Amino acid sequence: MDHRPQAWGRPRDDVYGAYDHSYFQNTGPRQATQAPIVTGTSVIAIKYKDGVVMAADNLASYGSLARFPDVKRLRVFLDSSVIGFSGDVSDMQFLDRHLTELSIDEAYEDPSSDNKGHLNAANLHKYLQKFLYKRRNDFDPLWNQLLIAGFDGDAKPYLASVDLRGTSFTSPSLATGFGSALAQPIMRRYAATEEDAAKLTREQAVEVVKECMKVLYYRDARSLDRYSIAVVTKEGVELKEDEQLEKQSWAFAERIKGYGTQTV
Amino acid sequence: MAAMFSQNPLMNGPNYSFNDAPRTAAPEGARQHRFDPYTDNGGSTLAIAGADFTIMAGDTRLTSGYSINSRYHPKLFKIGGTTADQKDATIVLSVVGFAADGEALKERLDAICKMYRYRHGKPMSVKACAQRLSTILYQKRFFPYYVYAILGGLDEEGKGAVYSYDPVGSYEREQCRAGGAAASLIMPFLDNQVNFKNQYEPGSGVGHALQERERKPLTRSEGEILVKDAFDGAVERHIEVGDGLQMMVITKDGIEEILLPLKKD
Amino acid sequence: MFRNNYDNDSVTFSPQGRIFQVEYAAEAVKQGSVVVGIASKTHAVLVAIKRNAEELSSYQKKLFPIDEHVGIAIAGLTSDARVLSNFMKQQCLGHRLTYGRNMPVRTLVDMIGSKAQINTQHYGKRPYGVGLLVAGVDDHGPHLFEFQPSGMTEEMVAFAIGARSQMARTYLEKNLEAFADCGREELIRHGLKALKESLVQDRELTIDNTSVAIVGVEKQEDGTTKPQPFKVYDGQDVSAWIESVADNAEAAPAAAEGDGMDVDS
Amino acid sequence: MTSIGTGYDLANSIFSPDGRNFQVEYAVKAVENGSTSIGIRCKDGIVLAAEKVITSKLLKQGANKRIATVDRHLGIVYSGMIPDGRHFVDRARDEARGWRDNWKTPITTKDLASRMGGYMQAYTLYQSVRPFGITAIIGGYDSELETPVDGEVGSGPSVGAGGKVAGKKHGGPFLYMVEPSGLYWGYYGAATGKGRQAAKAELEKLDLSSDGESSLTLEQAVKEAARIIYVAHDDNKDKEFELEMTWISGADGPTKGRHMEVPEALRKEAEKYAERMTAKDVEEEEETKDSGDKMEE
Repeated sequence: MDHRPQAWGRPRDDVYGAYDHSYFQNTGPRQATQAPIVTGTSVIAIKYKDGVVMAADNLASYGSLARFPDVKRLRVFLDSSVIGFSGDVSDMQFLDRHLTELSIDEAYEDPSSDNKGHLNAANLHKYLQKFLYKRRNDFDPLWNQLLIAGFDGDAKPYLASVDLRGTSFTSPSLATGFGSALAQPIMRRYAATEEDAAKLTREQAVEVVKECMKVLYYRDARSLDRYSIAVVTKEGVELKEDEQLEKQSWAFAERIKGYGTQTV
Repeated sequence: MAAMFSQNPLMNGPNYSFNDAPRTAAPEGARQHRFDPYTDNGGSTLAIAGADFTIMAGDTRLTSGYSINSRYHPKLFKIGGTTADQKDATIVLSVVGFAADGEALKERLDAICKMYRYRHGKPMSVKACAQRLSTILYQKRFFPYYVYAILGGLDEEGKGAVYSYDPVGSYEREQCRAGGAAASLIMPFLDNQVNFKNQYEPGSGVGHALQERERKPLTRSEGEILVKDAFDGAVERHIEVGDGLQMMVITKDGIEEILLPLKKD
Repeated sequence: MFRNNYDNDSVTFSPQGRIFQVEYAAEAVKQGSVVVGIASKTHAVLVAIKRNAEELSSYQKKLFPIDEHVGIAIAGLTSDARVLSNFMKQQCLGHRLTYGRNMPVRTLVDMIGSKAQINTQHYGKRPYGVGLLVAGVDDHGPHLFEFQPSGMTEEMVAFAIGARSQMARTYLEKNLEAFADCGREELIRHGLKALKESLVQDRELTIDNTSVAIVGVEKQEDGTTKPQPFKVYDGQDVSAWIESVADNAEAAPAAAEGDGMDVDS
Repeated sequence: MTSIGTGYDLANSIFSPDGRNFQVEYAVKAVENGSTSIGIRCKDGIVLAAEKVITSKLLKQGANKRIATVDRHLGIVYSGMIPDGRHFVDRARDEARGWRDNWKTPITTKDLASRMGGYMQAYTLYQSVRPFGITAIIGGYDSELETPVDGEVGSGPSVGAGGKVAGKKHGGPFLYMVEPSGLYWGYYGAATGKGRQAAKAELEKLDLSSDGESSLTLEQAVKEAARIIYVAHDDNKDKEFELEMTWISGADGPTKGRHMEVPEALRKEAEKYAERMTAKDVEEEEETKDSGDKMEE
């Protein structure tokens, strides 16, 4: 009689013979390391007086093909933080499911519905940083760069980034992918330092983010003119997921060789 | 030194003139995209041991390739305090190189020092902590923490103590050490200004009879000025260093933190 | 009746549906010297009577810090307490490394609750022979939990376990309403008075046999709250408190500031 | 009782000559010593209630929750040995998580009951473990909406999820009760613990199964649950108790599919109703006692 609980429910060796382990292929190279297939482009975010504004377009590209035009890449966590995903969409979905289970576990610990004491953005960022760093150490990375926006333990606006190697950092404004080259210089004109960011009003912050989304649409060949934008305040998260890029002007393109009639 | 790990392929590795740089011949079969677990986040650190103090310093810029990720990402960490604000910490660790490994290394050493204090009822000495850090680094000898670590504190006699490391744990106690991207710029400056190398008493003799300048320990204020000058020089000539200078001065009364601005270009 | 057949191991129910090994383990808690815990809106306090084996021997430590925001008072087998305390320390450290916050006290207590429950359901394992009072602070404010060998854990306003702890509980029940708004000092005095109720007639509180621990949040002038890390006081540090609750001290000014508590015993 | 002294009742998994596992039966005794728990399944939701006997005045009021949430849409209340119950809840949460990992949807109440029944039963097969000293009531509301799978992105084809029979309603409230032997049944009303007999009698009076006009709404069920706990408390009326109640409604109900504690205002209202109703019973008893003096105390 095998009393060990881990032996329960397994076919008995004395009846069926010992388990044939050759089915497990434990030699040969590890095939886990992957490459991004369906990808999301930049996520941008900026802190302001009362919170953080974050935006990302709704495109999931399959290489150069604009394959899925309404994939929402901003996710709300426990009604208090927002996570923006760029990079591999399948890993984003895995992380999304994992965050669902994390929020369920978090609710177990704190049955009182005042949801004080839940994970804030700073806690979530540290968790995700360790999670991605572990996957990097196993050479089986989640091929993403995430922006986490919300509030920290002292109820101050919090914005941080973490990527597939577990590298993480905070800044008054952040952007992933193309955005770090195109959008950051623009956002840094308004939020160069924490003090500058603390002077921005909500309208200004939203305006800057929309402006950057337009610049990215002009210059990033894997971007889309429909996007999601989230504003995180102490009261919670306001998320709009079907915004259309307005006030576009392609006049500058006239001067670019190959666009329209210009051939020289 | 920084060129060894620069993002820019041309700058990566020892620098040959263009035409005789070795071609990276493709090994048998096409070279597959492999996940590179490392990246270089730039930045530079510095530590000077004084008679009864130790100054740890590091810039606060974090880069990857040619873009600045953050202008304020501390490289200095207080280690082994009983509370989250590390008020009663006695040791400072500085890390530079690959930031994720740096963060992981700091968290591991801090956890180990906290457990030591829990088990032994007293804080870890800097000597013991230094040796422990060496074993932590060597445990990952074949998948290293890509970090140049420097540990600072006061030794049993209250004198300043600086221990510097290579990424896989070989370490040595020194008077001063610069690490990271601009180490090659700062270290010679320190040799000359802290250890007075190549400095001679003027007119004290001819040829070999020339007297070397007498070495006397640095005062704290001299040290702080020296550190600021060292970083100003480094910022001028190295793109990965700048934005802010974070200093921690360890004395028997505790650890004082100083933040100074650096050029943001 | 028939108790001897059903009390050999912790996997046998008696006809009345009782597990005697768990009940005997609860008796082991009563072998330990008494400890008292009280929680108010702003603080949680633990006080303990320490015992020494003989006159010249040292006193058994009863209060242990687990993390900066939580600590325990033990009664019963100290070796079992050590195992649980180490486990709690690792969990708190791991939680802080993973989330960067104080581990919610209830989460921590539930963990040792489920650990203890396993030992009451598997052959060859025995229940822990120690009871704990866990005092801590988290986002919900101060808490006091009681842990029993059965794995039962409950949140209390105040509680006492150990030898003759019933007398201390009676004192606590009488003064229950006053605890919520008590400040630091009052809370400690209530704790010490409860302890005295459980002392055998000739024994009294001394700086050798009394231990006090306090954790809480202090309201600052500017309205923010500053956490006060868990701290244990022994020896000379507790003498002032002991005097303030000494029997003749009732009239002394120290206790006069409006305690207004009529001790009817 | 052929058990005591024959030695068949000393170890788990041992059958006595008349085919009984006495350790399981003794475990049921432990449940019957515990305070009462009940569950009610009405047409638009689930109510779970627990009579938490106050063992010490020093307990912090309202801080020690007995009814646990599993996933988001399931609640579990239990009577008997509380630590065993917490172990049971921890396992139920692991099962719910395993289901989500595997199927990317929340577990249905039926599947959770089945898995937990199997888990409890496993503890009656070996001498190396003892049975659970609890009986657990599992209530849940399986979503009636067409929810996307976890992590789903994009809107997918507009034709909607293929293969579903048109017009078929799925989901709804479900109630199960699992005993130490691992046996479980589906219920409209379930009760366990010391006051289970009185509670069952009251539950049977309610109209829970018909979909007609008279069948109970969720708010009424909350009030009835409070009353039934007050009635059941009669068995250990020398001790004070704290009433804890939770409920689960559909997506358009007050809890939007989630298991949560009944709001304080509603709970207080239910308790006043319960006190009024149980007080009236006592008066009736006095009247008959005074007039005929037939009823012996």
